This record gives sequence, structure tokens and C-alpha cells, in this order.
Amino acid sequence: MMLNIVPKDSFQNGVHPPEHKDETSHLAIRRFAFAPQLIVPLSQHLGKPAIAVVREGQEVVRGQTIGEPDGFMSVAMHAPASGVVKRIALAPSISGTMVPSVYLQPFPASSQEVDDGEPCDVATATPDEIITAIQQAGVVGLGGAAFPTHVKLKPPDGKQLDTLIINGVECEPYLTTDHRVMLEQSADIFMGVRYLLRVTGAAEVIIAIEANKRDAERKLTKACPPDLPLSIRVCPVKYPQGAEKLVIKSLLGREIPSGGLPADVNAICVNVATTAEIGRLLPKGRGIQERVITIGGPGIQRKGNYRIPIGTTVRFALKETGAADNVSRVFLGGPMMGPAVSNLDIPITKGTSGITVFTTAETIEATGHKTVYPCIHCARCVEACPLFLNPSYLGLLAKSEEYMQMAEEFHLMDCFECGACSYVCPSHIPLVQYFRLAKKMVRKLNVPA
Amino acid sequence: MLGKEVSATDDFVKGLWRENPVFVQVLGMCPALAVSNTAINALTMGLATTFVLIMSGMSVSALRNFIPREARIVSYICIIASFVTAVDYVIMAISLELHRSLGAFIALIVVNCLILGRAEAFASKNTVSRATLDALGMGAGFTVALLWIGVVREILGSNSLFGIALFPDAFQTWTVMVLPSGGFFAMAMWLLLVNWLKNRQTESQAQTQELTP
Amino acid sequence: MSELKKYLEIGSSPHVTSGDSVEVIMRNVFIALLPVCIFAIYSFGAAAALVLATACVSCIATEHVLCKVTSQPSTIGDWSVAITGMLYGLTLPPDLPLWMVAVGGVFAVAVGKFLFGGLGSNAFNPALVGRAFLQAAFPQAMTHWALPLGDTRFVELPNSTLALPFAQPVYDAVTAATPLAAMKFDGIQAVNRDLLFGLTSGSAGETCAVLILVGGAYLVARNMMNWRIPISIFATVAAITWIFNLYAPGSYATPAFMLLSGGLMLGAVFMATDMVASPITNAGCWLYGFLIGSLVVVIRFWGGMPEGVMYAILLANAVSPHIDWFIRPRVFGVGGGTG
Amino acid sequence: MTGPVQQPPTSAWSMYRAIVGIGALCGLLIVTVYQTTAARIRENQERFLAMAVAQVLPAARSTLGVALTEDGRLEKTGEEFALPIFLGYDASGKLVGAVITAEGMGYQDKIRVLYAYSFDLDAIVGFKVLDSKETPGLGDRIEKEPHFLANFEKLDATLTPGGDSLLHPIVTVKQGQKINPWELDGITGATITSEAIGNILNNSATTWAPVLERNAQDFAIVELTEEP
Amino acid sequence: MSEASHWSIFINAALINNFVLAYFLGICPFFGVSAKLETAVRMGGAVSFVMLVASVCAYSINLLLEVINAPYLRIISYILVIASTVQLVEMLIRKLSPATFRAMGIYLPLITTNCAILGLALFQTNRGYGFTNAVVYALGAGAGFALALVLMAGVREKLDLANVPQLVKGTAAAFVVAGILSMSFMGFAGLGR
Repeated sequence: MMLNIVPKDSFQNGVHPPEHKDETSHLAIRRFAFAPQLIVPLSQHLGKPAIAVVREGQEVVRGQTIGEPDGFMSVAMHAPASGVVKRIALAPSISGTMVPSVYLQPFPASSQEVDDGEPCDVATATPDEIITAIQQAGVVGLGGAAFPTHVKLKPPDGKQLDTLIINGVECEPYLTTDHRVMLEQSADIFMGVRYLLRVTGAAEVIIAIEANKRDAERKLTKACPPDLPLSIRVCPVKYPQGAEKLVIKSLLGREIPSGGLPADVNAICVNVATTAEIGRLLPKGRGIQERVITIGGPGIQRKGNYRIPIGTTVRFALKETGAADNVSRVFLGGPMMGPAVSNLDIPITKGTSGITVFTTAETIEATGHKTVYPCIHCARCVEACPLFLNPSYLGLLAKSEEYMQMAEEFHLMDCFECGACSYVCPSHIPLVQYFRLAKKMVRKLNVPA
Repeated sequence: MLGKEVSATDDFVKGLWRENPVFVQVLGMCPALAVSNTAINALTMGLATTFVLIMSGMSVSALRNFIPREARIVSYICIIASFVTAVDYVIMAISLELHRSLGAFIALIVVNCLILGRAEAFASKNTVSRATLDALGMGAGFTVALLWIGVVREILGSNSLFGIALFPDAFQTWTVMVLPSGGFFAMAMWLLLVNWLKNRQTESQAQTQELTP
Repeated sequence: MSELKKYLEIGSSPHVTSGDSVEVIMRNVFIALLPVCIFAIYSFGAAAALVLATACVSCIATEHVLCKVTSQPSTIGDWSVAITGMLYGLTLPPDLPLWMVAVGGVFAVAVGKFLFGGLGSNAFNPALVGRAFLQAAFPQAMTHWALPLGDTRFVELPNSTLALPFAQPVYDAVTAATPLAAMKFDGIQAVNRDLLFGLTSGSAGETCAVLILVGGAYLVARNMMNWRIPISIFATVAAITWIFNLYAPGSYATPAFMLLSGGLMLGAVFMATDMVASPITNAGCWLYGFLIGSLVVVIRFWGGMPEGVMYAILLANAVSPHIDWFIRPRVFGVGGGTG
Repeated sequence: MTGPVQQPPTSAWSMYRAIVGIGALCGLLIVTVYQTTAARIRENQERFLAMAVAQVLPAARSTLGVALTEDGRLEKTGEEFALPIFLGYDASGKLVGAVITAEGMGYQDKIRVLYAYSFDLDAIVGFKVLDSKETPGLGDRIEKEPHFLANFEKLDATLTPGGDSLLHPIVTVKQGQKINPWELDGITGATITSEAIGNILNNSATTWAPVLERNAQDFAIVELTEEP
Repeated sequence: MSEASHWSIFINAALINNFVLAYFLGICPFFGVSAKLETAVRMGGAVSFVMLVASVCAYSINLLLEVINAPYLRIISYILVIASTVQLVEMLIRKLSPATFRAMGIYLPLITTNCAILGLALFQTNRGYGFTNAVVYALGAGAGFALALVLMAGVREKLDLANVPQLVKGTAAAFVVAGILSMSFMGFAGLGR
């Protein structure tokens, strides 16, 4: 199977940005307060938005389904708190567009008991039943992509899955949610693994952990039930180790074909937090109403890992954790891939793995106000790109607006915007930004054809 | 009457600047660079080319109703080649030295795209007098352009102009200018200058147009 | 905190960078060149100092003026033109008339860099373009070499240095042959130790191999140079020379001589590695180095000139777009590595 | 070129008429010009060679073109200047030398030279570059550098006792290092070109000097019928 | 008189006295088709091929002209015979190998009356090359032309993505590149002796 030589347990290229994980990795997960108003977008995942099944003014119980999936490429939505639906209207999102959302006002005095649903027993349920249960639980990839997990679990016809990878790499600087989940929710993880094994029929499970989370490795090794066909592998610390393509390459030495799926190399990769959530929710028939995020960065006073209700606005989250006065940049996720927030009134969704806050000082030091030089062909980006693209040439093409050539000859569409090229570029060329735009243009140009 | 006057002048003038064969149309580059290492070579080449241009233009124009469309290219080439052969012998008769320094490039006037181009594009469609004027203009433009390149290259490269020494002997000649690369650079320099002038011209025209709508 | 700032900065991810910048890289190259410059001045005296200074000033001034004329912000702050100037000065004979130095400097930056679009766009190494122009324009002056370590080198300037602009230089009687010329035309091979420590005549900065290697090592250690290019050049030159030397020791120089003499060190370490004009992939760099090495040997052994590093690098610069075209990184999941 | 194309507007006849007509006109033009200029061109060529001879073999007052036959003898060609070799006679009709053209590869391209061989001195006594593309300022110094041209006051080309080759091959040495009369004092900075000249002369003299010496007797005197 | 070796003739025609960079022959197609690498390669192939044909043609015609003692017909007969032979070959290729024709056929008519081709024919005559020498000369000239064209195309493609000043873009930039290439080719001088 392995056709080329790979460094042990890792992929080629990549970068080593400062991790900043020590700041929060030792802090246990805490519950976050309920905001006076929660905004629950009906589309927090890739695919079709859910269909709202509540009316304005209706009272809902925490955990109650408020949105039903619209077809297979869609998942359910649940009320993050007991309260009243104030209105169903458009709300701002991270991408800048307005999306239909449920505005929920929690009852201030409610005990916030969760409403349980139909349990799904791992021992008796059929794979299809589990898939439906996962869809109904509203589970999406919590690593950041927010791809509906049940879709992923159903490989295309004719594909056999032999390995299930539980991705606990979490390579983004500042983020420690997966780390804490592994330390605190090992039982949930192993329960989730059981569900996933049943659905996929994989023979083997590998939990991937980066070398900077040895305590998690020890914890999981100790807690691992002996009947699971499970191994834990530690990868060297390198960004972007956590990307699906690369974690599969690192552990199995298999390369997902350009434009292909993990199933093409008989593997499936599920985020560790997603797995834990499946293991936590399905036995009780609950849906996702909260998630663990890291709120950190130099601009935050009370850094930490919080279990936060979906729909909490960034503004509320920052207020509660004590953001500094000179906040200059806020981004959802880590600094490498996280999109910057322009409007603090956007809600935290299922795909949000953290909030990182930079003050003016970091912004200036790290990215801001630096001269953009022309590309000097230093080839650092070529040596950084984990997918062996040629960001230097792509950047030049993007500048000349040769978008189709970028896609057809230089595999633009393979780029997953990890940011390694921009990170190393000594000319400070916003390569990722160029590629994002180029990809958008290519999609636009390809649609009519 | 007036219109015809203007167009006749224009036939001649356009080759000098607006449609200069070398600097604007970038035609006939091969002789423009190869034999422009001295001004005298450039001048001879320019005159020879002009002669062929005029004669072939006149002939083509005169015979334009006699030559069927299908046979036109071969006829033009025949006509041009004959005049070139004639020029070749005439120059040999005038001065062997000159002929030697121009080498095979006199013969290569045949394939100068300028001549065939004018024959095809202009002479074959116009009267003898207009064709002559056009050829005269183009030839003059070509000669002047060649001369400019030649002057620069000779002054810097050989410290002389038309073979007459210019500066005291202590002048350091720039050998590169008589080398092929110097030809490319001199040409590039003139092209830049012409581009710049043209740009300025269009800009100022645009400005005046803006001012007088 | 009660009121969060209204105005947030938005920027595209990633929101952190590695900290290196073009300016930093260029400054480091400049630092790596300093010892070579100092040795050049030590070895060839005041004349070399003037040549280097004129080279730098003419290059920097040209760039500044051209930027102003075309109403762009001046780009001299990125240090790249300073490096061009310094490298260019290091490739010149130390007793070259200063007016020629200035002419070449203007040409190097105006034609070799600016016409192509400035930093990052120059298809050829500007310093070598300037030098090649001088070589073509003033072949006599460019093949006139001073003796190193002359007694009066710090107190007297050679006549030629201060030749009037556009006037032919008048040379002092003392003239020397570079080690390569001595080898090519007289079959005299210089002592390797002299070559290593720069006790020979030649261009201002090409003589001391040790300092050039030290500068190169510094840059490699700071990840500011692709070491594959010089190594590939050295290996190619050494290998080809070794074979011929084995076959006919009398007619061909030894590998050590070939590596240490002439501009090979300076060219391989500082010129060929010009990021802009060299290939982008590592495999491409190996090939590029091989090409330069082969051309150097071919020109030195069988060509008309004793030295060919400059031409070899310029030609390889012209080939490097093709190398980039044919040697591309294998994209992840395409071909070979597909599970 | 592609033969008559049958199209309504053009008949085959008009094609033929045009091509033949133009061919005739062109032929007429070329032949006329050739006829008119031929004499002049020939005159030019002769004047050019006469000037060259005056430079390389000033002693000669008249020349006689000769050619090499297959059995190694020289014979008259009936022309005054027959390239690549002709003989020179002084005012009294006595054979003073031969003027020979030779060529070989230089630095850039072929170099063609004219040189004179003196029967009395057994040496090369005159030299002129006919054609060279050598680098101006370096290689082209072979044409005007005084110390280099001084080589050809008397460059030894004595034959071996057997008379079939040169006793000492002509070689180029570094500038200022000429010791023997058969050595060519080179030009610093134009080493390749000066070496090329040495090679050209050596090759040519090795071929021609024996032939000339063998045949000198037959052409020793010429009747002075034509005075230039 | 020493006969130059074939190798020397080849190197001389291809590198030292490169048709484009030293003689300026074929400048028009050189600048015309050197903007893209692919077309440059095809054009290079086509020119090399036509040069070979032209060289053989010129050699034969010259023999004939010497027999009938009509040097004054040289120019006109060279150009006519070469042009028609190339056209014949073009038709032949179109019949025999449509793929080859598509690859370089469209360039053939462009180069039949090109100065590089006629220049080759005249130079080989002036130098008095015999048949094999002439063929080697044509091969060298063709290879040199193709080399220059391909190098030029690579650099120009690179310049397409560079921010070349508006004033320089196009022909002027091409001339500068050609000048630098021409300077670089000076390094080959003295080879092939």
C-alpha cells in the first residue's frame, strides 16, 4: 500500500507556528453562563439548512428539536436553552451574509434540565438506525468543518472502510478543546467509538494525538476498554497535522487522491470531540445544544475551555471572559485558519472550536501593517505546503487573475487554506486570501458550464 | 481636391512616424539590427531597401490588374528578388568594401517583411503614384530608423560617425555597441523612447479632448 | 471591560506569520557579504574600496531615481538593491575605472532589474547583467588585473581608477594574470592554499574562498539560502574535472583548483542562489546547479575565455523557468503516492 | 506555386501569362544589371587585390595567377590574381614571392588572411587580415597592433632538408616571449585569436611552402608584357 | 587549408554565431511566437526542419547555377525553389502525418520566406560548404534557433506574471531579454575550435 517513504508518523512539509497551548491546556472545562439572548442559525453545517419547526412566541425546552433536517445533507437543530422563541429572522454570520436563525430568550430562572429523546442503544441498533440517530442529534464535525457526520459515515457504494481514525491532533495554536475533551470525557469517546465502529464496519480504530498532549495519551491508554480494537498513535507536532488528508497520510501512509474522499483509501476520520459528543448524546437520545470551545489569546483575561450553549454571541462570550480594552482582532478558531470577526453579534455555532483574541500589539507584531513585497521566489511556501502545491506560482497567477489556469494546471481546488504558505511568506503576500478568492471565482466560472 | 492632397501627404508622412516600420510596426528587424553597427552601413541598407521598396511598389501597383490573385505572392517575390539582385550588383560595383561589410544582408532584403507587406497591403490596391509615395515614406522611415540606431552604435562603439573620428583617441569605445547584444539594447532603447513619446502624445491628446468636449 | 471596541480589524487568516521578511533576508545576505568585502579591501586596497562604494552607490541611486521618475515609492529600503550593488562590485577587477563601475551599475539596475519590473521580477541576476555588459563593452579593462597585497595599496590609487569619464584608462606597468588565465594560457596552476585564502589576483571579491564559504554557511544556517544549488555546482564541477584530470592530468586542472579559482565560489554561493532567478523546487535546484557546473567546466576547458561562471549563471537563469515548468512538485494525492 | 486553380474569375491562361510575363521582365532586369555592372565589379576586385598585394608584398610590380595541379605542380591560370595563390614579380620580372590566402577558425568565426611568402628569405614577409569577426577591441588587434604586425617582417618558414615540410612549425607564444624567428609574438588579452593566426599560417605554409619551392624554378622569370 | 570539423560547424552555427542572437536572422518569428513555450517549441521544430530542406535545396541549386554559370540567378532561384519545396513538403506531411501537420504545419507557410532560411542558404553558399557540411550547418542553425526561441519563451512566460512597467511591456522587454541572452551566448565563443 505504501508507495513512497514518509517520515515516521508524519507528513512532508508543514510549519511550526508557536503553539500557545500551555495557556489553557491545564484548565478544566467549565460551564458557560446563558446569555440573555441566543441566536441559533438554522444552517450551522455544510448542506441544506434545517427547517424550523417552532413558531415565534413558542416556548421550548432545552434539547427540544427546533429544526428538522431537510433531506439527507442536513441535520437537526436543538434548543440550547429552555425559553421562548422571540422571532425567527435573519442574523449575521461569520461569512458576512445574513442567515435565517431562531432568536431564543432563555427563562432566567429555569433549571435548564435537558429534554431527553428516544435513546439509541449501541448493542441493538442497526447501522442505519445509528446514522439516523446521529442526524437527528444534529451532529456535525466539531473540528471546524461542520460537515454532517452521518453523511461522512455512509461511504459511497463499493467502498470498504477498514480503519477508523479518531482525530485528536488539534494542531491549531491556542486551541485546547480536543485536548481537554480527551482528558475529561474518555468514557464518552470510547462509547462514541463503539457507535462509529458499528456504523462503519471498520476493523481497526486509531486515535491520533500530537506529541504535545502526552497526558491525554496516557489517560486514554489507561481508560481504554480491552475489547476495543483500538490503538493510540502519537504524531510529531507540526501544523497542519490535524487536517484529515494529512492525519490519514501520517498514520496510514495513504494519500487521498486529489479531489477524493477518505473512503477512497478505505479510511474514515472523525474528530475526537465529535466522537465524544456521539457517545454522550446517543444513549440518551439528546441533540447538540452546547459545545466545548477555547476562549484564549492575549486579549482575554479569563482564558479557559468552556462548555458553551450554541447561539451565544461572541460579544457575550468576550464580555464574560473579560476581553481587554485594546482588542483588535477576534477570530473564530485558531490563528492559522480561523476567520476574523467583523461583527461581535454573531453566534457561536457547532463548527466554532474557539475564540482567539488579539490585542493591537499582537496584530501589529504578527500580521499588521507590514509591507507586502513582490514574490521573490524564495520557495518557502513550496516547502511549507503540505499538499505540495506551488503557492508561489499560484500567487502570481492569482495576481494576473488566471483563475482557470490555477485550477486546471496547478490544483488550486485541492488547497484547504491551511495558511502555512502565508505564514512563512517573507514577502507577506496574502496567499490564502488570494486562493480563497480564486476558488470562489473558479466555482462561479464553472457553474454555468 | 483638398482631400486628395491631404491623403497624398499622409501616404508619405505616416511611414515617418505614425506607422514607422521599425519603431512602431517592428518590421524588417533583421537588417535593422544586423547592419546598423555603423551609420554608413545603416544608410546604405536603408537606401537599398528604399530603392527596392519603391521599385517593387511601383511595379506591383502598375501590374496589379495584370497579376491574378492566386499568383500574386509568387509574382511579388519574383519582382522583389529581381530588384534585390540588381541592388546587390550595383552596390558591388560602387564599393566592394561596402558590399563586404553588408555581407549577405543585401540579399536578405528579399525577405524583409516590410517590402512584401507593403506590396501586399498597399501597392496591390492603389495607384502607382500613391504606391510610390507610400513606399517613399516607408523607405524614408526605415532609413531614418536604421540611421538612428546606426548613429548611436557607431558613436559609442567606434568613436566615429560615417567613418569620421569624433573624439580624441583617449575616448573609450563601448565595444558592446558593435556586438549583436548592443544592437538589441540600442533598439530597445529607441523603442522605449518612441513608446514614451507616443504615450505622451496620446495622453496630451486625451487631455485636449477632455478639455474641448 | 464594559464596552467592547466598536472597530475591529479584519484580516484574512492566518493571523500570525513566521516573522521573516524580505528585508530581513536581504539584510542577512548583506551581512554575509561583509567579510568578503572587507577582505577585498584588505587585499586590493583603496581602489577596491572605491570600486565597491561606487558600485553600491550607483546601483542604489539608479533604483531610487527610477522609482521617483516613474512616481513609485522608492524601493531601496528593502536592501535588495544594496546587495545587487555589492555583489556587482565584488565581481569587478579592483582597478577598473570608477566611471565604468558606475556605467555598469546603472545598467545592472536599470536594465537587469527595473525594466523587468523590479524586485522579484528580474529573470536574470542583475549584478551579473551589469558585469556581462561591462565585459562586452570594455573587454580590455575587464581583463586587466591588479596584483594582490601591493605595498602601496592603501596610500596610492592606480592611475586607471580615476580615469576621466569616457576616457580610456591608462594602466600602471604592473599587471597580473588571474589563476585561471595562467592555467589556460600557460598551464601554470596556482597553489591551492593561496586560492583558499585569496592571495591571488582576480575580481575584488572572488579570491578568498574561505570567507565566501563562511558567508554561505551563515546564510544556510539561517535558512536564507538553498544550499542545494552551490553543493550541486561544486559536485558537478569537481566530478567532471576529476574525470578529465584523471584522463589527462597535463591538460586539465585539478578539481581543487577548479573549485577554488575564479568566480566559482562567489558565483555559486551568492549569485546562482539568487532566489528570483533560480528554480523553485529542490529537485529543480539540483538540476540548475548541475547545469551551471557543466557550463562552467565546458567554457573553462574548451571555450575561448579562462572564466565562464558569469555566462554559466546567466544562461542557467534563462533556463530556470523551463526547469520550473518541467519539474513541479508532485501534488498530494496525484500519481505516485495514491494509496 | 500551387499550380493553376480553376476559379471562375481567373483563367489558367491569365495565370500563365502573368507568371511568364513577370519572369521575362525579371530576367531582363537581372541580366541587364549584371551585364552593366560586371566589368565594374571585376575592376573593383582587382583593385582591391592589387592594394592588398601592395601591402603584403610591396616589392611586387606584377602578379601571375597560378593553380595547383593534381600532381603537385603549379600552372598558370591566365589570370592576374588567382585565389588562393598567385606569384609576385618585381620590376625586372624576377620572382620575389607568392601571395597566399589562408583561413581557419578564430575566436568567433572563420578568419581569412592574406600573406606573402618570400623565396629569398624562406620566410613570411607580409600579412593582412581579409575577413574576421573577432571581438572588436580584443581579437581585432591582430589587424593593427604594431608589435604583432612586426612578426611578419620576417617570420621564418624554412623547409626541412627533404623539402616536404617546415623545419620549425610556426607557433604563437605569449606577448614579449618571442625568442626564435619562427615564433609569433602573441597579443595579451587576445590569446585565442593570436593562436588561431599561428595555426592558420602554420597549416597554410606547411602546405604551400614546399609546393612553391619545388616549382620556383619554372616561374623564376616572367616576360614583362604588362606593366601595372 | 584546414577543413573545419563537423562538430565545429555545428557548434558555430548553433551557439557562437547563433542565427538569432548573433546574426539577427529570423527575428520576426523569434519575437512573434516566443510568448508561449509550447508554440516556441513547435516553431523551433518547424524552423529546424525547413532549414534542413532549404539547405539541401540551396546546395543542389548552387551546383546547377555553377554549371550554367549564372550566379545572378542565385537570390531569385533560392527563394522560389525553397518556398515551393517547403510547400510541397507541407502537402506531403498533411497527407502522411496529420498529427505532425497539426503540430507544426501551421507555422510552415510563415517561415518559407523568412530571413533565417534564406540567410542559411546564402551563408552556406558563401562559405563554400559541401553537402555534408551544409547539412550539419543547417542542423546547427536549426538547433540554435530552436534553443534561442525556447529560452526566450521561458523568460517571457515568466515576465508575463511579473510587474513589468507598462512602457516596457511587449517588444521592448523582448529586445532587452534578447540582448541579455545574446550577451550570455558570448560565453560560448571559442568553443568548437
